[in-house]
Amino acid sequence: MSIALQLLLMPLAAFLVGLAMVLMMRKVRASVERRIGPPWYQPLFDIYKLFAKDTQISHGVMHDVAIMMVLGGIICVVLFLPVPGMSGLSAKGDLITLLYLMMVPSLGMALGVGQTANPNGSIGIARALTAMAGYEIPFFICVAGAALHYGTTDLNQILTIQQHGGHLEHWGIVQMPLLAVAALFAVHAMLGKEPFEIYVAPAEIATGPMVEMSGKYLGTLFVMQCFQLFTVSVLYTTLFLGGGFSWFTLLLKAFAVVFISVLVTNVYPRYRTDDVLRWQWKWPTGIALLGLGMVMLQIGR
Amino acid sequence: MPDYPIYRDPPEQCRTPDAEERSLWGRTLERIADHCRARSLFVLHYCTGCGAIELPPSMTSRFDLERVGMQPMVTPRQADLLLITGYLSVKTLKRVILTYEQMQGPKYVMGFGSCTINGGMYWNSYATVKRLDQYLPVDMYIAGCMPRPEAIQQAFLQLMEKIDSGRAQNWKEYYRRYDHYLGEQQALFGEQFHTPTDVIGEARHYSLFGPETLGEHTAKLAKYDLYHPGQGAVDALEVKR
Amino acid sequence: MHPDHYRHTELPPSTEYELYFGPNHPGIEGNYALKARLAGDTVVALEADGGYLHRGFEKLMEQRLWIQNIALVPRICVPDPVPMEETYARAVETLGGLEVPERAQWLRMLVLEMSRLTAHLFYFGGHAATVGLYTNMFWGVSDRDRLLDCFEQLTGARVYHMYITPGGVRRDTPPGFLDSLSEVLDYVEGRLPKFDDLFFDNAVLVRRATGTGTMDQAFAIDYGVTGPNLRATGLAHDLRRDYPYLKYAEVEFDVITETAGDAYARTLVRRGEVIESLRILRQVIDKLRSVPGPIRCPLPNPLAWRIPAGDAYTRTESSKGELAYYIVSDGSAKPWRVHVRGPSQMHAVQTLEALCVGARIEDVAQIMFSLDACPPEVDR
Amino acid sequence: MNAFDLLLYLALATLLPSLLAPKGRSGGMLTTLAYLLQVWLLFSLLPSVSQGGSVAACLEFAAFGHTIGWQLNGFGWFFALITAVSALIASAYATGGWERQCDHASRLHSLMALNVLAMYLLLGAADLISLFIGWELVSWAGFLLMAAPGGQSVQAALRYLIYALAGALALLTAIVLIEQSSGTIQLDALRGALASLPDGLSWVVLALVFVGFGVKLAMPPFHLWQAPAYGYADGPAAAFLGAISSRMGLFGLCLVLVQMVGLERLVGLALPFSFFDAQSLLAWAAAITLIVPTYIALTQNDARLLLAWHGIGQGGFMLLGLMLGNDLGTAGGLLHVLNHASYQAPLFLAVTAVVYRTGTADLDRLGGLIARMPWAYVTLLLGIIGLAGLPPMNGFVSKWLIYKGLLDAQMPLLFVAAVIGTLGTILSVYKLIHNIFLGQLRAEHREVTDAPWGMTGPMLLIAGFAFISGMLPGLGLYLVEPAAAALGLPMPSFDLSAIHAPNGALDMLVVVSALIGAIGFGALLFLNAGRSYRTQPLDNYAGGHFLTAQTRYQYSHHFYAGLLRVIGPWMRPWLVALEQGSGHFLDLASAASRGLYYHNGLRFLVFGTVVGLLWLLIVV
Repeated sequence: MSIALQLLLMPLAAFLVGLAMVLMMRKVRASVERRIGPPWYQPLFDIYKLFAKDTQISHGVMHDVAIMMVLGGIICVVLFLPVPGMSGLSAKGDLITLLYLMMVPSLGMALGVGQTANPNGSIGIARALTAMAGYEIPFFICVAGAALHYGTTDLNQILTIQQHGGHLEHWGIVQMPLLAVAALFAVHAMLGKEPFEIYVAPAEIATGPMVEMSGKYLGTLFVMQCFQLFTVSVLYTTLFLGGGFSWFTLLLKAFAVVFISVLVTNVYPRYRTDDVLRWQWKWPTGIALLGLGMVMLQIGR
Repeated sequence: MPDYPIYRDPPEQCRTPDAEERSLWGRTLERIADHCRARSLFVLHYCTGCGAIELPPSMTSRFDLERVGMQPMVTPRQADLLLITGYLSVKTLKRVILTYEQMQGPKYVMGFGSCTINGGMYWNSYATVKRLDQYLPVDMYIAGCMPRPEAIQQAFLQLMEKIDSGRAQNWKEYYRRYDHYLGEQQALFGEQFHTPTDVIGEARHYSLFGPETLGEHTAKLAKYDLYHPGQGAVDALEVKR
Repeated sequence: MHPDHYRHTELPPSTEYELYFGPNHPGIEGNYALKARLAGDTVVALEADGGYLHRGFEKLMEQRLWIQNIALVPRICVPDPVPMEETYARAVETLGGLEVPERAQWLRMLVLEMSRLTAHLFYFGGHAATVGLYTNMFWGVSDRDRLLDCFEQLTGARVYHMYITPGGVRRDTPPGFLDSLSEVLDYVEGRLPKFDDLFFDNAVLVRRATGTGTMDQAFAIDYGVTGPNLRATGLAHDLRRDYPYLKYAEVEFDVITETAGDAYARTLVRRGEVIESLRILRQVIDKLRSVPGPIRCPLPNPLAWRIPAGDAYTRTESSKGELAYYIVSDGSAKPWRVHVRGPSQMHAVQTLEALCVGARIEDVAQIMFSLDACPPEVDR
Repeated sequence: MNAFDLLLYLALATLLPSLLAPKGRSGGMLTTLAYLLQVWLLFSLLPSVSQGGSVAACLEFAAFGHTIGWQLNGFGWFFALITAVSALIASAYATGGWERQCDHASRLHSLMALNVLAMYLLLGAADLISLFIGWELVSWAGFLLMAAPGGQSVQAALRYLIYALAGALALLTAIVLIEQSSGTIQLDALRGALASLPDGLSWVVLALVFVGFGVKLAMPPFHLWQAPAYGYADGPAAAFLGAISSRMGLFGLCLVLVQMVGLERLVGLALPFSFFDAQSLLAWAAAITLIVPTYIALTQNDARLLLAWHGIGQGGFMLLGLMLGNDLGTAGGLLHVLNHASYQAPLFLAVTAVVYRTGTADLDRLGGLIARMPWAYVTLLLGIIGLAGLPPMNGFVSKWLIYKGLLDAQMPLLFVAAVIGTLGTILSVYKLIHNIFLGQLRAEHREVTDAPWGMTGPMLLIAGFAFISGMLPGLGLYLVEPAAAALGLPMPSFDLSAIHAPNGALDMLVVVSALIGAIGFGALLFLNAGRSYRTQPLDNYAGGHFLTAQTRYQYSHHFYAGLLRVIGPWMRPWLVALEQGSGHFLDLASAASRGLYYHNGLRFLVFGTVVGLLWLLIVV
């Protein structure tokens, strides 16, 4: 497939899958809450409606630029994430590049929210960044362990190593179970689900970053959620679940990752900001450090 | 120079082009948008009065309004539908007007219960507002005290139908007849009343100017507006020395 | 280092800032506002800002007939309206010298306890929603709806029943009502273990609610705290037991207390009260199956009903705390003065203001909900 | 007379204009021109210093039986280039408008020129004595520059002086030891000469060198002086100092550790009774330098101090990269010196522009300035993206190289430590930009405007370079190559836009174009999705309340309250207490010795002699 076509198809696929993931999230939530939940087209309609708002409020240039940064950043991230049949730009930037590119939309959002001049938003961003300090540490330990285990940070090579022979035994989760578990905890926090949902917290800071977002501004955050679900779950699949030979297996695994997260989220209240840090720095970090030790032992042998 | 627009010059009379005048493409997009708007109503989570007590049952497991695409939202910026759930005291009305103006169009207002229609149970109270549509353009009323969840749902469905067919355009009235609404508000709150929202500027920006956007009541803004200092004498942004 | 046109102003540095909880805010119960002054994430001072729901009830009641006011009183407190009717009716009965038939007394206890159940189930949902556990909110509200159905069966209305009238109740139980109510009660009791799993034993919730908004007994008494909030500080004070009205002296129930005085203790007390309410309701149902009789005493023509001059003070243990009416009659067809002593005012204004100082942003909503104040009753 | 000689003479001559013409802007303009010439001269030196070559100066003299001279190699050249460019930008910025508010502009210019000269002398040192001379000159010139504004900066500078003196003593001792053990002081002759020292002596030399140069690099536990000393200096001076001054410590440390001792020897030098060898010990020291000051920066409420603390933390990154010894680490460590200078300078300059207009750098007294000072905002934004190490800025490239180097060297814990440092950086730079530029505009700043173009231009220029060199990292790596060659360290294969590695490559041109293209697509989507109306900041959600200018509606103090609840207990200022305690002890000791001197001169003489003899005994 030509690279230009890939650059077009990859974000599109990511968006559609992300929409389905959002739908699944809302459906699962609905069934845990003993109700039916939205119809299948709901996430798409929400986004279209928000983008079709007749009037919307901008708080300044940075508020606008932030939205472009968010949209652009997430699309760019997807281009560096190889999926079956399409490797996109992943040969030109590795795992570390991908992880740092993922921070660009977050930074854009943070700046845009700052310009809305609402303390609720600023508190939300402060909390989001604090939570990031919480979950990125275990996640990066897992990434370091995985990179050492595979001996490469090139995502395509990581996929090749795991898919070698087509057996389960090469999968990251088999080779590094502790790291996979720790990374799952971190991924859960990365998706901003309860009990790590402090930065939205409607009852406390009135949805924090979203507080002044109207129309397309809010719509972009919805789109961002779709892409984020896709990126994080596919990245986890790539690192630990052997990626996918085909779109079917990839989506199966990615949906499973999101599903676990969604199931857990509905039965927990949210932690306080500092408890998020304490929890993340205690359990996932501890497990990840153990896992890292095991990887180091394997390499040393 | 302030970085927000100042409206000192006389307004040019603008109007939105009618649906027939737009291109087929534009009309199609608008049609899809109306359909989406109807199926995706974000409700402002603001319990203005006692009618709010029947909202949780309507929203939650038993009647589950998410089935028809409605979900509660938190701030006026995010919401499409303002529910005036019951009587409004004068103090609340000020906040409701600000909240309404901070919502982004197309926006809809629904009055819950008899007290929004004619004062209801509190027809002779000194503290409440008797008729909501004096102050805000209302799209749908639900009678009763209090309206049952079934009635609420019925109203939502009717509102959706109205939106879907493109008839829920009352929100434009607020821009086109801002002088009228402001006059009513000033009659209640005193002639110094105004919100931080720049309704006239928005009307100009979105070509929603009508013959009654400006008038004798908006003229008073020039005297009292604290937030758009280029326009008035009082400068709120300046702090007392 | 100033530009030429620099003007010095006295705006203080932003070491502290203001945050508004309400009136348009999901972390607030009803149309009520809290203005918080914060430093970082810690509340320096909190100012309760009520009046958004003020309708002038006490004034309105002076303008209406004694019987008309029955329609007005439940609207004072929306989530728990029945104690309002009961207290008002009892005051009128005291003034007018009416004798309530026995069956009516049992029926009133029935609706009172049902109302307590609905209020507490609503509270579980509300408290859970402030800390982000929306599932519990959905469960609580939908289980409450079953009880509302029973209300509808009995009274014809879901929320404002206007069931209790001076001298009795409006109508008797419809056929099959007691059985269907029993079923609902069994259902609610069966749900409690699920609520335990999801809510009361949830490690995250325990972490959040323990030590949040703690008050001791002396503080509670000083600030006029009553009801479950007072009992959560360890004082077994319950009007139903200590100053029994209706037939509460004839039923068995325990007064639930906790000692910690924090948000979690308040929640646990309410959980215990749900069980006690179920216990009382079952006893009441048994009684209702056997106690015959009229359901109200004969009243004079309501439009010309003059009540002898005098005053009465009646009080009831509502789900929020001690509710009392002080009514003065000058012998005319309308009350001369009505004063409502709502429990929520003490909880939502002074107690909340005091408890929130030093708390964090995260906990303001939780403290408010754990006190279970009812804003319309604060503003009246 | 070669170009290096010319450079030194020119640096000397740069002192003159501002001394001769203390009033008016001509002095500053001439100084700026002189720096421009210096940069040009340095570029003309590039062919001769690349591939391990060097240029000797004709300035030399004999002392202690050794020839003392100066000779510039690729390593020194690399630092000298950054010095000259930093000075050029700072000087242009000062001349462009800043000095209108300054009553000692000419002093600032001449002191900065003195600093540049001192740094050239240090960077061009050919032997240990000239190294020491250069070092002392740098210390004293730095002190004068820091103390120039007076007031609290003098105190900070004096504090620096005490540290610098202690460091210089340690350095002198180390030089004597090296000379004693190897018999030569010529740096070329010393190449690898210390590798054969016995373990014990090696540790002593290492410790002394670490103290001597580590003080300048502000490595913990010697980190307390730097932030106030740099932060309270004049704005342009702070930019200059923050960009390059403390890198002199890195220069010295690398000279000894990499060139004289050699990284192989460091690996072999095991710490008794532990798993640590000298290399990992140094790498961990670098990691601690990376983390501790970064999280101290998080708690700062003064924009200048916040930036200065970050400067220290980024020094740890460079040392960490260089200690790895592999190609990616070397390239990353050295490239980070350049990149750091290219964003730290605009950061300081942007903050100075804010101070110039508003009169304060207190983060609690600023806010919402984006509408008033958009160009300062752009500069600061580019700077913080670089500092945080996110694409597309150049800070990402050097950090990527270091991360990758750490993974290649199989040091995952250090990798995580670097990530922790980066996370702290992201947190605190957001606080910086939020509290200055975002949020509600304060009433007193309603009529503030951007700094004059003379100031805005230079800072935008250098921030633009930070962006360009992020897109084309080869630009920086070409400059790094001679330095790595002079040190004898390997370099990865790279071209103008990409760094090649067998297990994960980075092509920044592709990354940046993808990012820009995607953002362009986002912009298209955004602009087509209906118009929006620009409102004023007080039209804002406040739960339904009406906001006025009197409402305190800006969240800035205790920005990361939740985080600090957790890490706050770890940040107890025990070290500050220790420093103050030792300061008091010094006061006491000097008072006692003064009392001794005044009351009995003879006894003091005896005491002094005994202490002196003891010192010599220990040293020799």
